[in-house]
Amino acid sequence: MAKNRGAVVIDTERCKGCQLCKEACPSKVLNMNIDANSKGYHYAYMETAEACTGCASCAYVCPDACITVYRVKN
Amino acid sequence: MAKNRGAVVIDTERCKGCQLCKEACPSKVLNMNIDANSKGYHYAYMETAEACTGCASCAYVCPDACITVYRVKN
Amino acid sequence: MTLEEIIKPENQVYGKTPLLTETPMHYCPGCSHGVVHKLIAEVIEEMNIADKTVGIAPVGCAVFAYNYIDIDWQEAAHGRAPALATAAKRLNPENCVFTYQGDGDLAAIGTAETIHACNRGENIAIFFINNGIYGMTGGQMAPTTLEGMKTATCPNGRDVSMEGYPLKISEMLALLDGTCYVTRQAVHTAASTVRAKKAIRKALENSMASKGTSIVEVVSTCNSGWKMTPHQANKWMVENMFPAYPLGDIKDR
Amino acid sequence: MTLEEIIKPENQVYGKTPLLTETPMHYCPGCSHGVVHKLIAEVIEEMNIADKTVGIAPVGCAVFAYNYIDIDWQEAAHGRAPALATAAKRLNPENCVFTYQGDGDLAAIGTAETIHACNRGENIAIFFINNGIYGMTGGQMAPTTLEGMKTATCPNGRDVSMEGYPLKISEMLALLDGTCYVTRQAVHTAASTVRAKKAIRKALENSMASKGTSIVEVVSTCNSGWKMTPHQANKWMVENMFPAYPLGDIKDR
Amino acid sequence: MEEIKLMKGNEAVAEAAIRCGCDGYFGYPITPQSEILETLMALEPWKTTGMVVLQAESETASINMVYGGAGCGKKVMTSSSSPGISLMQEGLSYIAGAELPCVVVNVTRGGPGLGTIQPSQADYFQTVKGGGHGDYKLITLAPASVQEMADHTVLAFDLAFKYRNPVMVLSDGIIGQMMEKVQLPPYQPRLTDEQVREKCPWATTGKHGRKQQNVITSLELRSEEMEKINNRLQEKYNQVEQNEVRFEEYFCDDAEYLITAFGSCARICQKTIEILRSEGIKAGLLRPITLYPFPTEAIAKFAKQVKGILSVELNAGQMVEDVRLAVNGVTPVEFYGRQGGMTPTPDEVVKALKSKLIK
Amino acid sequence: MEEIKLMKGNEAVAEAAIRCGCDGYFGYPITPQSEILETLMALEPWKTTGMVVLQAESETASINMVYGGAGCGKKVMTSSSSPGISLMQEGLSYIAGAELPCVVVNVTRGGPGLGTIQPSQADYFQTVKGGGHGDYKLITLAPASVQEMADHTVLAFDLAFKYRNPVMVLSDGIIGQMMEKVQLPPYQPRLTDEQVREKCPWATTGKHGRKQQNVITSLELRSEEMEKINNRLQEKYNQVEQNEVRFEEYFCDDAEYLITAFGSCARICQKTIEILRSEGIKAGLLRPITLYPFPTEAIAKFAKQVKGILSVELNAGQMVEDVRLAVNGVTPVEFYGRQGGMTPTPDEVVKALKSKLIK
Amino acid sequence: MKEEIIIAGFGGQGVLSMGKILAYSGLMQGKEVSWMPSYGPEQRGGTANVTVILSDERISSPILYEFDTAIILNQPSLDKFESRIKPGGTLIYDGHGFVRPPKRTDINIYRIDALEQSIALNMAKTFNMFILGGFLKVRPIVKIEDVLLGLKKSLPERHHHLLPQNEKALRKGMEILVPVHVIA
Amino acid sequence: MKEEIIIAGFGGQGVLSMGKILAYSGLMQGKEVSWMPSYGPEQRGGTANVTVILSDERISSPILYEFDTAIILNQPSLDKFESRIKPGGTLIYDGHGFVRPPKRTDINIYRIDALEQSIALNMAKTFNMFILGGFLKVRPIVKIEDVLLGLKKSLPERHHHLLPQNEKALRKGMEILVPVHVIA
Ligand SMILES: Cc1ncc(C[n+]2csc(CCOP(=O)(O)OP(=O)(O)O)c2C)c(N)n1
Ligand SMILES: Cc1ncc(C[n+]2csc(CCOP(=O)(O)OP(=O)(O)O)c2C)c(N)n1
Ligand code: SF4
Ligand code: SF4
Ligand code: SF4
Ligand code: SF4
Ligand code: SF4
Ligand code: SF4
Ligand SMILES: [Mg+2]
Ligand SMILES: [Mg+2]
Repeated sequence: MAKNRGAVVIDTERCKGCQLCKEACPSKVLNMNIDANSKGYHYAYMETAEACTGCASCAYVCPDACITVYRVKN
Repeated sequence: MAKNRGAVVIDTERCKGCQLCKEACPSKVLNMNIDANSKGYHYAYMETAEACTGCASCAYVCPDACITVYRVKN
Repeated sequence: MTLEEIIKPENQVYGKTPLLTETPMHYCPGCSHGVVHKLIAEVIEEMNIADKTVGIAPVGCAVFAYNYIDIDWQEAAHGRAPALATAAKRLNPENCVFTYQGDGDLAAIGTAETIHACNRGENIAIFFINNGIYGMTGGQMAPTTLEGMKTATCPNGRDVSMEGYPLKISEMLALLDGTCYVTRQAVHTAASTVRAKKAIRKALENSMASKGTSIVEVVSTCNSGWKMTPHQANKWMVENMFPAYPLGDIKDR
Repeated sequence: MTLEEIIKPENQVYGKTPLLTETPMHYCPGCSHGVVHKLIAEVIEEMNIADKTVGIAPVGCAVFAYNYIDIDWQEAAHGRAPALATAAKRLNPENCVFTYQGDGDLAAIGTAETIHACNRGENIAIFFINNGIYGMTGGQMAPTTLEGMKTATCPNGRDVSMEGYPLKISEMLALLDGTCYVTRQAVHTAASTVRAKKAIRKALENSMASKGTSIVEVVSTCNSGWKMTPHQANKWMVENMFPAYPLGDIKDR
Repeated sequence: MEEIKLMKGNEAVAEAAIRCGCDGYFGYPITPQSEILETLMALEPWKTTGMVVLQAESETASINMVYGGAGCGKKVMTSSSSPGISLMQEGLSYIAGAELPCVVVNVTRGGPGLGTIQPSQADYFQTVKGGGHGDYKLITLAPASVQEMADHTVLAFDLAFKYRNPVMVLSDGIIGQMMEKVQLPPYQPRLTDEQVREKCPWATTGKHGRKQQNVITSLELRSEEMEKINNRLQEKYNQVEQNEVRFEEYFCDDAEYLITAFGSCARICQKTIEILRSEGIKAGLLRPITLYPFPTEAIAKFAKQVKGILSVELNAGQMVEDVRLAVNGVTPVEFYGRQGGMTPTPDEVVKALKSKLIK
Repeated sequence: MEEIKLMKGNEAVAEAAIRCGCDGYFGYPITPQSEILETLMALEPWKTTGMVVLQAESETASINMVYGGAGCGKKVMTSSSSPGISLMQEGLSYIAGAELPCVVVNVTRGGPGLGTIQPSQADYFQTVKGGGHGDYKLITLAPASVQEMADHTVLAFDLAFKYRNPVMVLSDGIIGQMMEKVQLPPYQPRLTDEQVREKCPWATTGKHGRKQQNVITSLELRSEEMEKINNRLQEKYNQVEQNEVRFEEYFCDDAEYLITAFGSCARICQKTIEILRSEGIKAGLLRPITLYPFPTEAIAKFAKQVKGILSVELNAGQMVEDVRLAVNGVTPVEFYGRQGGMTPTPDEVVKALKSKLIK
Repeated sequence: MKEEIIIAGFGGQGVLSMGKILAYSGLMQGKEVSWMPSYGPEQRGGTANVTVILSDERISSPILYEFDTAIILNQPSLDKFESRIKPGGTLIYDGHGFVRPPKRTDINIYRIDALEQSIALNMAKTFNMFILGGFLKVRPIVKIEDVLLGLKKSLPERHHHLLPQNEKALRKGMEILVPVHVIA
Repeated sequence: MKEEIIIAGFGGQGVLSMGKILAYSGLMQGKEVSWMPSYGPEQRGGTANVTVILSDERISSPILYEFDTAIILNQPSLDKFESRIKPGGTLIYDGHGFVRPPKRTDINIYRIDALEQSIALNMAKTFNMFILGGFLKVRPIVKIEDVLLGLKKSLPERHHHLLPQNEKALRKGMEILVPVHVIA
């Protein structure tokens, strides 16, 4: 069965580090950066990028529309 | 069977001649006077006094509380 | 038996309660307001609470209600009676506080105050005279005006697509957790006045027992605004208002 | 497959709709307002009606909504958005008009305007963000605050005997003949955002089809006012808000 | 030319509104102005010009409907009487703050509170000083006849759009309820959607191809920016004060005594002037037609000419403050007023003038 | 003696209200005054003094709850900020018309409309000229410190009951939000029901054996009677004007230039006076504490002494009109103001005074 | 020419519409006119009055304190307005139900039993036209034709079939007016 | 003595409460004090500042345009307030996250790495007490004992067990402050 592979791009300046994407990701891909953006927020990033299925759950729940999702059939 | 006999006294100055008592009386006792009171209203009076049973229907519906009802067992 | 023999103090079975003042009411001949005033006065008298009852009069034809029932009164701004009552009752919880409001007062401009007093379960009684029209100001459309009914501001009849639907506010109030008793009554017949009086009594008793808010809607006539005789108005009410505003208890807990 | 291979325009499956402006939203991190904004923008974009849509912003945290969705907007006085929308829609019936309101705005100060716009069946959509608190002003009690819930103006928890009951206004609005669609949604999970988006679309479609008033209540979090992290807030919402405000369609006709 | 009709002031407002292409009226009944809404409902303009007429659930809703309609660039109006106008103060402040054009008719009655439904001019301060919060001004017209009720309705819309500012027509129960001859304004078609977009490029009509979104708002949390907005408003008001002062002089040229009065009260004072002149006393009447902007300069000019000024009002003394501010101590300014729905007789005013100014 | 505390102006109002025996507070949140309601809710006075505290559904409801409570002879109050106060105008007019005592605190912000939440004094006109309809007056106190926020709350109730009239405490975001030292007033017990009946024989307490019913109303449809009521109100206001003027002089005795300013703005102007004096310019500050009744006589007196007066306000020029009316042309009166939440620096005011008055 | 008139009686007696017809009649003759009603809350059965001015010149105050003519249809109105008729002026009153008849001697007083007659003739609905006829008999300030034109203007189209009926009442009113006290 | 201070940073950094403690400390020493916060809508993450005045004399204006001392906790605040420090005045800033350090040469500038240190010492919650300690080191306008008293006053009872922790932070802050530029 072909598995989806995905990736997300996070607008780090827009991200407020709310962690909702992290909590929403079924594949536990995301985490918060120790570094903060110019507004002092610890933005999200893909910690385990290879696990991303491109399901977009993270993007759906992101209140700040920071996440762009890409998906290909593996 | 003892029948009730009744009578009503109408505060003719308070009466506004609305006719609601007349319409409410099951015994068709009441009618409106051709003469008017000082405010120009044709007040109610007992036209067929003997028919009055003292049921107070007229008094219940009188918006201006003009009617006092008396009743005796005949 | 002669009339003189019948008309004796000991034979009196019904008369104006003394709590109704001698001041002639300013209402049009046949207006339902008078009947409801009378019933409220009788209940207050019978409950022996005239000394601790405060009425809140609306802006509407009943604006002068204070001239007719001999208790303490406050005359509210249009629609705000429930707000006044809220404070009057909370600050003197041992008193009996009721509002007396028309359909414009309660269901148009006063919508928010009505709903929130009811939602807070203020221990007050609300007497709501629904005559489907703004009597006081010359017969304009009210929120409760029936579909197709003609008024000064819908001279060709209420067009629900333009002006909205007859508002069943009592049903809405019954949904609120703060209300304990919501009932719809009428005063066009002797029997209905008896029922309405019972409802009024229950409402005031609830207030004294801190059970929450009670609403007694009285489907009423405004023969002047409806441009009918009082008797025609009663008939029209039975035929047209009752189907839209069916009588009976909506909530009683 | 490398990330570079995946991250290509042709593989994009989701991204910020261009109708959402580049202006960063002023909301607290994790605030539900952002999600709802996004969904509304996406629906307007998808329906291709950005050119004829007018939004009415409330007074509340969403007061600056106009900075985030690139359509025409009016910023209403607190609670009066439905009145503005009524006029905006009636005067430009071919436009799509919606209000966006918080629970304080819609269910406290704006109660009358909300109910009467709905009763008139104004052809507008009402998006109602119920976060059980006044976010904007620092977390005071709202009409929808839950029993026992702590806020700045009920620091020991809402005491229903004093402050009234959580107001289920959507249920009340569903009673009105003017409403065609009343639904309660949430946006805390991917699946719920998909459902909420469908509801938003239906509401805007109803508006364009002149079916009457549609209300989409979104049970939301205000993590700031609730003094929780966004994630905690979502959990708390599921456990406490949903039982009081069950999700799903209340009316659809 | 339009036929001369006989109608009430309130009816004239309704007729004039339809004729001048008003797009929407939103109002709530209140004596003594309900005929405005009633006439509109009877005339059913939605079937002819397409004008929207809606009975709102309250005055608060009315003024906010006006806000919404005005925000769309439409010619919209409301009307009410004193207590109802008080309920509109927040809305009026918003409309002024968002710089929207609209017309509000106040057919005043006596206050405070529920007061009386009889005529009064006790809402002068509320209207011209700012009944709502913040620094804003309502351009205010004070009709003194049924003809002016019609004319001012039209003029009010013109001024409202010229300055993007709410305009108040401050009438009273006398002018609203009386019937006089009136020549109604000619029909003007309502603007088309395209015309609205052109005339009001700021309006929330839907973008319709426009690049920038339009936003109607009175909010600005950055004080530096808010101060700029406030200053811009004040500049606009300066313009209004320079361009739009309107008043009527009645035997003022050679006057040794000046009466100032507006609206219905000025009608009464006309008769006073007639009486005084017939007695050989050179009195004149200056009737402000715009209460804001106030005819400050004209009054300042006459202040140098006359031996004293009497402000006559149906209130406890309100416009007299603006007269005093205009006069700035140059000549004595006195006040005579009646309240509670009472109106002075022309003779009464004669007596008041003599005792207060001539002695 | 009460301990000295550090608290916000808003908190001081809440504390003082409880301590002076307030019976009820009804209010709706709005920045920058929500701490009044919040503090009351945190202090839970219903458990101690029995005071009722209720968050209303709106400002309209709040002021009408106050009406209901005041009608019962209770010490009741509300608070809000500018837009919320605008919503209370009908209610205020009713309360004034029905001659009820109550206290309203307005912690103002910048308008018009939603404007800004930053401090402003642009509600001066609304407050002292009559934001609502009809001829009425609000006794108006303008605290300039946290201490006065507490003291004026107490004083406001005293005046309200003395004259059976609503009293406004006109503060702003600066005074409401800042913390200063404050010595709270001593506890006064709330009146018992018997005391209320004795002190307020007019109140709707329930008849409790009283012969005559009590009726709280502002309605009188007979103009002759209504005019009597209006005249009685005006007589009361005359009394207030004679008895209750309060102001503070700061280096006025030998002043050649006078600054008038109230509230927070007067605090800034104190510093201005210090600077001017340090430069050898004899300037003084007259701070009206009561805005109504206005210190007309005091200003008229200084008008004869000084070379000019500068009214400094956080608005576009409002109190300056009352200053001009007091001065009546005797000396130049100029205005300097900032708006939109901006505050002038003391130096700015120095410059303004020099350029406008000294030249 | 300038005539200042008050018409006063119970609500429902057609007081306001009588004034309206008079005003319209003046309009038809190109006169300046004003019509100023008393107004109050809606309740039936109160008193109502209207002042009408017909003049050849611009009318200053529409509010009157004294009248050239008073047309009085009930006792309370007589009590209130009798004293406010200008010396030499005219009072016309319907005789029905008065217990305290007019007392002034410096004015012309006419009585018209319009209520009685209109009922007797089964023309009760045109009661006020009887009165108007009476008024025009003694104060012919407008021509009958203009009154009829004015009536037409002030009546809604659907009532125009009633015009003949009204004219009849008008003429009848002229007949039944009786002088009570006419000053020399 | 009169010290006019501004404290500015992100919301959530304890700016307002630091000001409060300072004001209370002044109160303890019988000084006149004022504390004037910036205020805005509720949203988290914005900037916040408070001006505090401690003085031996009555305080006229509580609103300041220039400061004796500025305590600055983020870049935007530095950008905004650096120019408003009186010549000869003092600037104290937390080093974390600054990309444009202070430029003035006519004031005393101190840096305190309170964020870093407080995290390192697992005392992040007392971050603002580190700062306050640093401030008192260079501007000892109130006695430590009074600060601790003030702290006690401004903390709710239930937090009093945290007092020792706070004292420690205060003293630590005094230690870690480093001069950047001190004028002669
Ligand atoms: C703020 C305000 N708006 C409007 C009015 C005018 N007004 C007086 S009574 C009334 C409505 C009366 O209708 P309702 O409440 O149904 O009472 P009813 O007279 O029918 O008994 C209105 C609109 C007013 N007095 N105040
Ligand atoms: C007339 C008026 N009253 C009060 C306020 C203050 N205020 C602003 S927003 C708000 C409530 C916000 O709560 P909600 O509507 O639930 O929106 P949220 O911020 O929670 O999204 C209040 C009371 C105001 N701006 N205007
Ligand atoms: S949900 Fe959005 S804003 Fe929140 S952490 Fe993730 S990317 Fe950032
Ligand atoms: S797209 Fe799906 S798998 Fe990938 S990060 Fe987002 S939620 Fe996780
Ligand atoms: S019901 Fe009463 S008011 Fe009506 S006619 Fe009968 S007695 Fe008179
Ligand atoms: S008491 Fe009964 S029977 Fe007698 S008049 Fe009244 S209704 Fe008729
Ligand atoms: S107008 Fe209608 S409601 Fe008012 S008194 Fe007359 S009949 Fe009754
Ligand atoms: S305060 Fe609450 S509602 Fe407002 S932005 Fe923050 S989280 Fe959202
Ligand atoms: Mg009604
Ligand atoms: Mg909310």
